[in-house]
Amino acid sequence: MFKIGLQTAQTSLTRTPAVLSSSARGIANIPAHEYHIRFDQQSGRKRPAQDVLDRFKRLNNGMWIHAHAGKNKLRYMKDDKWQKTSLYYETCTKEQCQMLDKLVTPFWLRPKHYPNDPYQAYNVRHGIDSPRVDDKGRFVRERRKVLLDDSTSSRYFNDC
Amino acid sequence: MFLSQLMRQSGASASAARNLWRKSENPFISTPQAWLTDLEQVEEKKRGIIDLHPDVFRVAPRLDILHRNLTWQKVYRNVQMTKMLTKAEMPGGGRKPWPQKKTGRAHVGSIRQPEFIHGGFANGVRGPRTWFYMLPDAIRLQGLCVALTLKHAQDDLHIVENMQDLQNGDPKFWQDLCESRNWGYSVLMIDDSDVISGGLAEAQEQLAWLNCMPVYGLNCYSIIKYDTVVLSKNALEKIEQRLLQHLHRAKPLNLKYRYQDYKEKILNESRAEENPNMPPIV
Amino acid sequence: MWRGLIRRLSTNSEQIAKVDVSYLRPRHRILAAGGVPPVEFDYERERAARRERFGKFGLASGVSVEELYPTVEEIEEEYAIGLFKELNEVKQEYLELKKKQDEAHKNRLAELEKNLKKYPAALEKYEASLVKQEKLKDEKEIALEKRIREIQEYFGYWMDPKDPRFEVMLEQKEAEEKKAVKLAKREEVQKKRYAEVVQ
Amino acid sequence: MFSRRLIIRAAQFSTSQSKKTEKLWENPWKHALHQQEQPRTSAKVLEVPIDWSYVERLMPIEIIPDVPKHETYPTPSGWTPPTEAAKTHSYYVRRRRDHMLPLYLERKRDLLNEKTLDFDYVELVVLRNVDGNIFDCENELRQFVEAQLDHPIATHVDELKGRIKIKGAPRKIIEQFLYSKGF
Amino acid sequence: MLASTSVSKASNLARIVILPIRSFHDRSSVPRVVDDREKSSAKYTDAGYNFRYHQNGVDALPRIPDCKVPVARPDFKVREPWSVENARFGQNDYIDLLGDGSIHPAQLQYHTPTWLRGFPGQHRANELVKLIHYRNLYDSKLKQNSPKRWHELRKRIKYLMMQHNYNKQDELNRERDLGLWDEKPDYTFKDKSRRSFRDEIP
Amino acid sequence: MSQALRSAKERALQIVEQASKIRIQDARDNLGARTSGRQVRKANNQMGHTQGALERAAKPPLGWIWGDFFRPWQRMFPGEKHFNADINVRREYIPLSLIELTRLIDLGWIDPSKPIDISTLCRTQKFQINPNIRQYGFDLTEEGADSFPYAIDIEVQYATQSAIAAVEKAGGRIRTSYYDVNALEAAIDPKKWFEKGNVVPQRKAPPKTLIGYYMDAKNRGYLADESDIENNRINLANIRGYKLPDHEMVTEPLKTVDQVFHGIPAGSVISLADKKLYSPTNEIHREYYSKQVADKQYS
Repeated sequence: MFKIGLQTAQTSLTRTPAVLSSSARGIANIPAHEYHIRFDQQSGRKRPAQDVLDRFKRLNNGMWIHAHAGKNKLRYMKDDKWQKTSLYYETCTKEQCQMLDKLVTPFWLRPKHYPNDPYQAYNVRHGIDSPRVDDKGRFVRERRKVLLDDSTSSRYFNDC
Repeated sequence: MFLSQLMRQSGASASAARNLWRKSENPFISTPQAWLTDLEQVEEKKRGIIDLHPDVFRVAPRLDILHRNLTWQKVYRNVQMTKMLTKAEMPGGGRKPWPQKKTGRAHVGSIRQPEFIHGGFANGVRGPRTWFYMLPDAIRLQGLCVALTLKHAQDDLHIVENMQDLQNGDPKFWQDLCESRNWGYSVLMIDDSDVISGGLAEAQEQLAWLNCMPVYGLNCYSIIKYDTVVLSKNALEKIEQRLLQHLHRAKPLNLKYRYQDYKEKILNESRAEENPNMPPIV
Repeated sequence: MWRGLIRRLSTNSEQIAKVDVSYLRPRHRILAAGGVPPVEFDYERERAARRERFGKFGLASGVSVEELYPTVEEIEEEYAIGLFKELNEVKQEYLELKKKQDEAHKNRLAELEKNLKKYPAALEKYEASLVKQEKLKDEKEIALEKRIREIQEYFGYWMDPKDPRFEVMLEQKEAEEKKAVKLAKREEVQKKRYAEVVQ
Repeated sequence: MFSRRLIIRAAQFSTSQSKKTEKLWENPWKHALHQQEQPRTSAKVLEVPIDWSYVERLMPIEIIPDVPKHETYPTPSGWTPPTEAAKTHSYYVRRRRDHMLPLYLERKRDLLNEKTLDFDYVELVVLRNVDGNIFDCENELRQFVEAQLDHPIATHVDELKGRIKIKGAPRKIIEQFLYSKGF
Repeated sequence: MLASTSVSKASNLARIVILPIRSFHDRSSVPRVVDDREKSSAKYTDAGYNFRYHQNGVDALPRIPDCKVPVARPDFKVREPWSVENARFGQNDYIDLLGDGSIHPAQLQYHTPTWLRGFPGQHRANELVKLIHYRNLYDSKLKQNSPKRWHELRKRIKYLMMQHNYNKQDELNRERDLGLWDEKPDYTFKDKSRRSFRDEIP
Repeated sequence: MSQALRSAKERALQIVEQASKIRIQDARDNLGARTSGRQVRKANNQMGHTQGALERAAKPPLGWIWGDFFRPWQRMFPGEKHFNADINVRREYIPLSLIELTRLIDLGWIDPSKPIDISTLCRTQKFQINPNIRQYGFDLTEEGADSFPYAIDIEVQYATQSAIAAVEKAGGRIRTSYYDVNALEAAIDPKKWFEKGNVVPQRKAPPKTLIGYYMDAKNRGYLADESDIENNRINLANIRGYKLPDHEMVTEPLKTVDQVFHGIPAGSVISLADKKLYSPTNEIHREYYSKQVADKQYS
């Protein structure tokens, strides 16, 4: 591994050869309670739960989605309807969303905007009559608008 | 209003109608006015009338906002240096003093438990503790405006022509001056430069209740603590200009204070106070 | 402690008292008055701090403009690392890549075009191949199907042809057929003989 | 190899030359390889005249700019200035410092919902900066909004702070009310 | 100001109320002071002391006869409202608003330890964050010159880590933004080995 | 004057005028704004646990379900690569809709007669861009495209076709250009950059993954040549069926590929206090700041 690293040193000096540290603590025997770290050892900040970042995605309006449990298991034995529905993503319930929000750091709770994002259409959900703002007066489901009052923004944006 | 009629009878020079920057056309606003006097002699000689900006000197008298500012000023500088050791930090107490059972005594694990005399503390006061927090700029600006409004409404705010290089530095002279003008028992003089020269400098040295501050030293606690606040003309201009600039600034007024923005600057400036080798004792 | 009564002798020897009322440390007082604080701390001699000093106070900061630029050695070091490629190089690479992709695209289209012309013939050939298999399958298939049907009738339940017991059953069936044929022949002979006898 | 050299160079730069009596063990590389001080030739600089307006336009805007004159209102993006009619009412709603209407959304906790054993939240629209007779403003606001909504709304008036909290009406309708009054 | 909620008169047209909007429920927006708990505890005791104007010599204060317990009397606190510190209390607290913005009040806290100057206070950051900040600033000095304090510090941090990460119940409200760290996408997707914070105890 | 009397503020101030001098102890919070906390006695908060268990025993973590201790709820679902795995790779852009741009121009925040780029948008202090979390600039979205009135000369980092059409229909010129992280930090807050004493950086060309986008005339990329862009502009007008105004709005010549600010060459030092600009004269520095270079591969 190291030999190859030398040749490519010319082009990518900054990439130190990946030392596969097979530490004694494999993934299996790290118990779940290690996954809600409120205070990190180095800087004392909260660390996001690794599993939540692997398995869930947060949309801009606060909804979390996850894949169908067991969708990769024994597919050949299952019927056609299951094959189709198992590929769908499911949304989480309100309690689950609140719990997932607590499991990750505020960086992941921030609405993010990517150009031609496949999830763009799902960031907005209509027909919800719960309040549009949180306790700090910031929009929960809508996109932050600069200097626009509701009359103008409702004409152009289809947010809530 | 009533001041201007009085003015006309006493024949002082015409009111210097200052153009008030971005004054709202709200019909329900009344423009506050103040006399312009000077500190040359004991008797008060009115030089003219000045319009004050209603957004600074005529805001709603919100005592709760003033209260928040006063408590912030009192609390945010508070430091508690005491530290009570826990049983882990107390010397000794590593061994179980007597076996758990059969001795009829309390089952204890170490002689430095909180229950013991000279033991450690369970939830003691831990180390240098501060209550530092910063009120949002909007609240602090409104607090200053409320304090100035209260002073002006209660006739404790006076504008003088000039404070620098006054001739008379005799404390008695200043006492008579305040007496004759019916100022309160303590006077706060605000000037826009942080060096006071002339008679006022000597007077403020002797008289404990007469103190001068630069414009950037102004704060709600001092405004309310001193019975009378005297602004010089340039100080008034500067205060109004600075407060109005912040009230109309493009940056949001509710920006959170983030320690990391100032961390490097504070640590660099204070490195000289620290011991180069030893960590701070506290 | 740092604020004192500074007495300054004025021109006509009448002392004017000057008092600093800022109650700030000297460094902060200068900053509040908008002046340029002197260099006093160790960190201010580091490179980044001197640059920041120039940025904030300009020429009055006493920092020469040359210090703001990277030194020649650092620039050579950066060239040596070669992290960044020339713009024209990158453009050429991209254009070649694009050209290659366009060519592949064009070839693919041409090929499709060609295939499209041959498409009807290829379609027929394919259908024919399907039919032929049909026939071939029939001859072998019918014999097997017939056999299976008989066995199923014989046993009364469906038997999978690949089942090993199937062969055993097959032999029994053939043995019985042979026996039946033999019986039939014998009966014929007896009938014939009976007919002769009866006449 | 390159990375090693870069680190030495960086190490040299950071330690300021002022510390002459540097101990041996504090920077072993420097002493072990006993490299002499690397020559550092800096750039030569020349002052170049520039049109300072190019730099002026980069500086951040300190004060909120005044709204430029438009021939017709509302402006293409739908912004309308306060009109003279605003001064005729017995109350006055002052605009925010960035020339927008002072309407804020607020979320308040409502009763505990027995079914979901969770608190319900209700959305309020807060109209601030109301000066003059605030109760007239609340009456007219209620008539205007209830004419459009067909159901009663709840309002709470805080006179000293000059605020009206409205429950049950979307912010859009209250904006139309204020525009109709000329604020 | 009392809440003035008024429900418009049901108009005579047969209008179907689509969304029954009640007025505010009984608890108005500003919670009321209904029962003041301190009221019951702050009983004032009438010590029966009456001031006699024309009396000379020490007056007999109300005392329980031959009671050995001394009466608690707060010692006299010298208040000098016009000493320099008290007269100038709170000066320069608004220096960033009234000054030109180059200085922040956090820099003027000369009486606070340097590493705590401007650090968010008790009700924002807790002891663990403060100790970690102290350790990150002074760990080299501590290791070299005061090993015992370094050991005590590590022991205390480890204990607090266990408390906050394990024994504490899950926080109910949103995580508080202390403004100590900047946002970064801390996603260690591939790095399965670094999964427990115990791995990095220095 | 009488008008003012009917405002609550004036009536309150009159009370203050007649009141005694307001001292520090007179200031208090509104009645009822803060209630004393609820003292939870020991008897009524055991919730089925003893005090010790509440304080000392370790609690099951968030997401733990009755059952397999090593398989909390959040591990029950299979992971998806494109959920969050590419957070360190994908680029985020700040959405700027055309209606918001119109509103900014209406209210005088942006001067339409001057070229608009990241610096002009960020100087209004209405947008926060943080290059450290891979936010690479502005994305011009198409809300408000049908009634965009102003002919502007704008430069953004990403633009959809309908946004491009709206700007060109109004007679404006739009270019999409790439800012590498260093140049972006300078462009976002030039004042802070100059006050840190940094040299005006050289803007690097896009890396391999993005050069395709910026060389494509359809996206009005700044690396595509003008003739292609002109043809594209015309046939976009034909496709979308609007008449192109006769001349395109040109306020100033376009920035060169490696220029961050209009009118300021790369490699110059600006001293705000003395209003002076310095540039290097020796050969290696001038070449270092003029050699057009592409960004590193994995940027």
